[in-house]
Amino acid sequence: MRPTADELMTVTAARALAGHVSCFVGIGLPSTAANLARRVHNPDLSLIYESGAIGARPSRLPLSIGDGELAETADAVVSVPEVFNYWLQPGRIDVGFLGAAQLDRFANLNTTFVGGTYQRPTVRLPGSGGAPEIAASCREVFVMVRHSRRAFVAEVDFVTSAGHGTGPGFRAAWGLRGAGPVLVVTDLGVLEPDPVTRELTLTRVHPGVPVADVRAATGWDLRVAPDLGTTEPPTSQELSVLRRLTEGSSP
Amino acid sequence: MRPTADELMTVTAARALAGHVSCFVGIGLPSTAANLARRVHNPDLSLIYESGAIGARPSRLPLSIGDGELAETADAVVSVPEVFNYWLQPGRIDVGFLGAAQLDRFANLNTTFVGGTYQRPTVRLPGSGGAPEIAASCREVFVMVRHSRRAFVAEVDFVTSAGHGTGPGFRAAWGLRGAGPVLVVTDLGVLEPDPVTRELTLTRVHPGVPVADVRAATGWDLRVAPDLGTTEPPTSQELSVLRRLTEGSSP
Amino acid sequence: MAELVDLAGGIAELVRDGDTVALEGFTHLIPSAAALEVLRQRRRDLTLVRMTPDLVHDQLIGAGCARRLVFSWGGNPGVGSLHRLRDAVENGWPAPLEIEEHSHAGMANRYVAGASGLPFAVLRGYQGTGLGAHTDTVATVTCPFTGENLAAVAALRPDVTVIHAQRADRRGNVQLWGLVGVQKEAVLAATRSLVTVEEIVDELEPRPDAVVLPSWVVTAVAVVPGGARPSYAQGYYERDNDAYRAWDAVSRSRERFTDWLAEVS
Amino acid sequence: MAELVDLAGGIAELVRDGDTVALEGFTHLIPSAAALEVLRQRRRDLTLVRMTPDLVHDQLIGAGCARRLVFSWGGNPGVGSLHRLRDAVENGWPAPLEIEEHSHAGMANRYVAGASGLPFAVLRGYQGTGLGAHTDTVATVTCPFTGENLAAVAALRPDVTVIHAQRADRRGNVQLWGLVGVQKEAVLAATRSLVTVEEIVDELEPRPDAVVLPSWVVTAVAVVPGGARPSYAQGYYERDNDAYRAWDAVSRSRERFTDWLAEVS
Repeated sequence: MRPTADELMTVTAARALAGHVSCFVGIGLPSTAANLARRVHNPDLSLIYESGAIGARPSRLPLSIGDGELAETADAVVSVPEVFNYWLQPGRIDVGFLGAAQLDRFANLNTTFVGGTYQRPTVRLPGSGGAPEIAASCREVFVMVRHSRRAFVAEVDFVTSAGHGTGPGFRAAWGLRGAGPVLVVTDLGVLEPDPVTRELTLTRVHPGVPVADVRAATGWDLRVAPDLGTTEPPTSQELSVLRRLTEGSSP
Repeated sequence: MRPTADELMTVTAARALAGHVSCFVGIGLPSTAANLARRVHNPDLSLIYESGAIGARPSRLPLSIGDGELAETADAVVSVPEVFNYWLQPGRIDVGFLGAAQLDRFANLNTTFVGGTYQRPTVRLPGSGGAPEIAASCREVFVMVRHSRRAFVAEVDFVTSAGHGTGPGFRAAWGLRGAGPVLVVTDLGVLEPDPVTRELTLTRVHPGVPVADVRAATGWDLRVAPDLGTTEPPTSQELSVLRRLTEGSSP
Repeated sequence: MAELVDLAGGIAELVRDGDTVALEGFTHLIPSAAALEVLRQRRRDLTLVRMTPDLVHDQLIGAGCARRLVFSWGGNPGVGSLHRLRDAVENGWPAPLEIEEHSHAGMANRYVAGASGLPFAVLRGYQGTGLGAHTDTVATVTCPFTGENLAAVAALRPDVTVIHAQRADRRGNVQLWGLVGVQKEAVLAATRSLVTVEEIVDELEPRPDAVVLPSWVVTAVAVVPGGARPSYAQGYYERDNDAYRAWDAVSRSRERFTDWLAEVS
Repeated sequence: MAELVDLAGGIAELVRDGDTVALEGFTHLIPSAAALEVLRQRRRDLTLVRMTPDLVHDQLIGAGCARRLVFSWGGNPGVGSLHRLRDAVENGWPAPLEIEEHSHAGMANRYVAGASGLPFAVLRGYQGTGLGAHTDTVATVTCPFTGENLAAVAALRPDVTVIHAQRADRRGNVQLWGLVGVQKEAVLAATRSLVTVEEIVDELEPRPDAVVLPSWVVTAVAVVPGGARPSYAQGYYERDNDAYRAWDAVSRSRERFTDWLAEVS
């Protein structure tokens, strides 16, 4: 029952949701992690989907953020404008969960395009969705991205969602009221912003992952915390719940 | 089966709702008139109450704008902010129905105070409620006020809701997009704004009402239309439906 | 998560002297019992906020609990005046009352701004009327795209909002239905909130036209059956129109009101 | 009052070359059949508006119906890219596509402003991001009370909005429920509207979480059972996830897409 890289990421992220009240969930790995957390680490966690489901309790993983079961199991179903205006914007939600195609050393996120220019991109990505305001307004932001030099770049091609911008003071200057990305979970380890410089720093590696591998998969000169830790391996309960959860779902 | 003065007013106002799609209804005589219209003159008329009932079909007259039957019989029940923002403000509603303690020759309405000053009034009235924006945004406004020199004054003590302001051009200058008061129904007759000067002009009297009586009950030198008409007396159907409607309700 | 409290304890804990207190309910589900408890606990110096202050505000004002009233329509619906409110404004009895007056559209949008974490809201309102000159929470903004001038109103952020609802479940999730007014916005705009409910149920059965406030945006829930009387709670009891009419006579004279006050205190 | 029409007639009447057309549906009740009918009728030069353009927009863009896309997230939900959208943006095939890009919060508020008869909406958004520089319907407004700077977004006012709903009654009142997205706002913001429905019923039974659009704010209703497929209509049929996955292969190559287009046209 050896965990896959995605399982390691998901369990690590799910654990970080312990003690939180509410979580704004995007689809994919963040949704898996949040649903795992609700089953194992935090049964009272309220899951909020931008499609309007507040306090959703899906029995299986939704393929899209709008699966019918989200509405059927939610404490409340509200319109999309209401989700953003009454729930996200005021900063009521503890944790926002984001992914990205690219992120830089200050955890600025790009989901807009890669290569070329905005007008004529090499690869056009889906775009903003809810991410810019999730990154701005949630009390904290967790990011889940698979570690590679393509994703962890020195400079993102476009800032879709602001992380720590250009460093200290950036968020306050722009009126970004949440703490921004406080945790980046990858398939190799965990990065957190340095309390002073706001630069992402490797604070934990997953069991058996050499620091050199993480550096090699990062497109900038990655700083490593002096007290670098190691992730606790997933427990058999975590893994079995996770596998039951993802079993029926695909791709 | 002789009509009372209030019945004459109510029937006259109800008839004016023929051909309209939607009506924003305040409580009291306007509500009676609108409900009479839905029964006799315009069965498809959609009644909108500021309490959030859209398309209400009450079986009896509500005492307050928030009686439970309004919600139970409505096509849709929405929040109070939604009534004002999505329904009233864009100018979707044909007719707004207002009363007032005072109105002047330009049909500016006062429901704020009478005598003294705003800070220390002689008689403090309930205030604005929905009236200022009903007067601004409905395509047309109907006003129902019992005729007296106390109500029909040369100058209102306070402009709670703008009618035609100071005359031609006022509404456009203030960005008031509806036509404003186009009809003032009293227990003596009907006044309409002059197409050019916007000053309220007596265009009809109720049967048997001498023009001198209307002038005597008006606090300014009332203009009378050259082709002054006479209201058609209520039909027996109108009166019997109206009396069934008001029977159970009081005071 | 919302804490389950008794009414007296909840008011003692959540409503403090000098607070800005929204007691909301638009002609339905008026938090009458909670308001009376505020009066009984002799809170002072309150800024009372409500779109439609009615009997409960007449009582609080007459009892001298309020320093200021923020409102858009103050009357006894279907009956007439609020005589205690009038006496305070017209004669300063029992104490002068500052007023901050808006239209319904303005007040509703002030709550929306508060609930949305914005400092102001934009509307088409107040044009050509007298209110703007007396109310400093109304201003003008210009559309950056069209150049049009529109009204701006300052957000409302009560220290505490008190509402009445039909039900809560054991986890403290609150459900109300029928005419839901501006209660959701008033709770979401406030720092703290107290919801009195007709009953606690195991499970909130979904209902048409229902608003649900998740437990984690509510501070406390108190079970107060009949807590909206003489207003009504749809599905539980009807509006007691006679009580609204009877209040007119009680409130008309300072003497009768003072007797009433002695009785309930 | 809404007119009862057939789909082809409704599209012919209400969607015109050069129009700004909102086809809305947030992951549920997507007006797929109506969109395909627009494609079949070979509308040209459209400005397509949607928070979440998906398969139907990929089809319309690939078919050359669109001049401009106004959106906030363009992907195949749970699957990946919209290849026709990408091909248009990356390579100008079959024609260049202008884009006007926002965040979800911005787009939702643009519809709210449109539905509210306001020229703009205010939000906390876009701060520190790259979008503002590329999108001229984002600007800054200053709060007249606090001096804070906030984002303003221009109102959306589509010429026509097309949505799919579960039901209408014989008078043309429309009811939808489940995840209701931004459909009410999109209809209320538009000059004209067409609603396709699963069925016409005698009476709209009130339901939890339902939105009702009264007949007098809807231009036309067309009965199109299954009109949301491969999206879903809660209470009627489920999302066909395989169809979303299958589209990926069809849309990946211009050749396979062109074959698909020939088949459906």
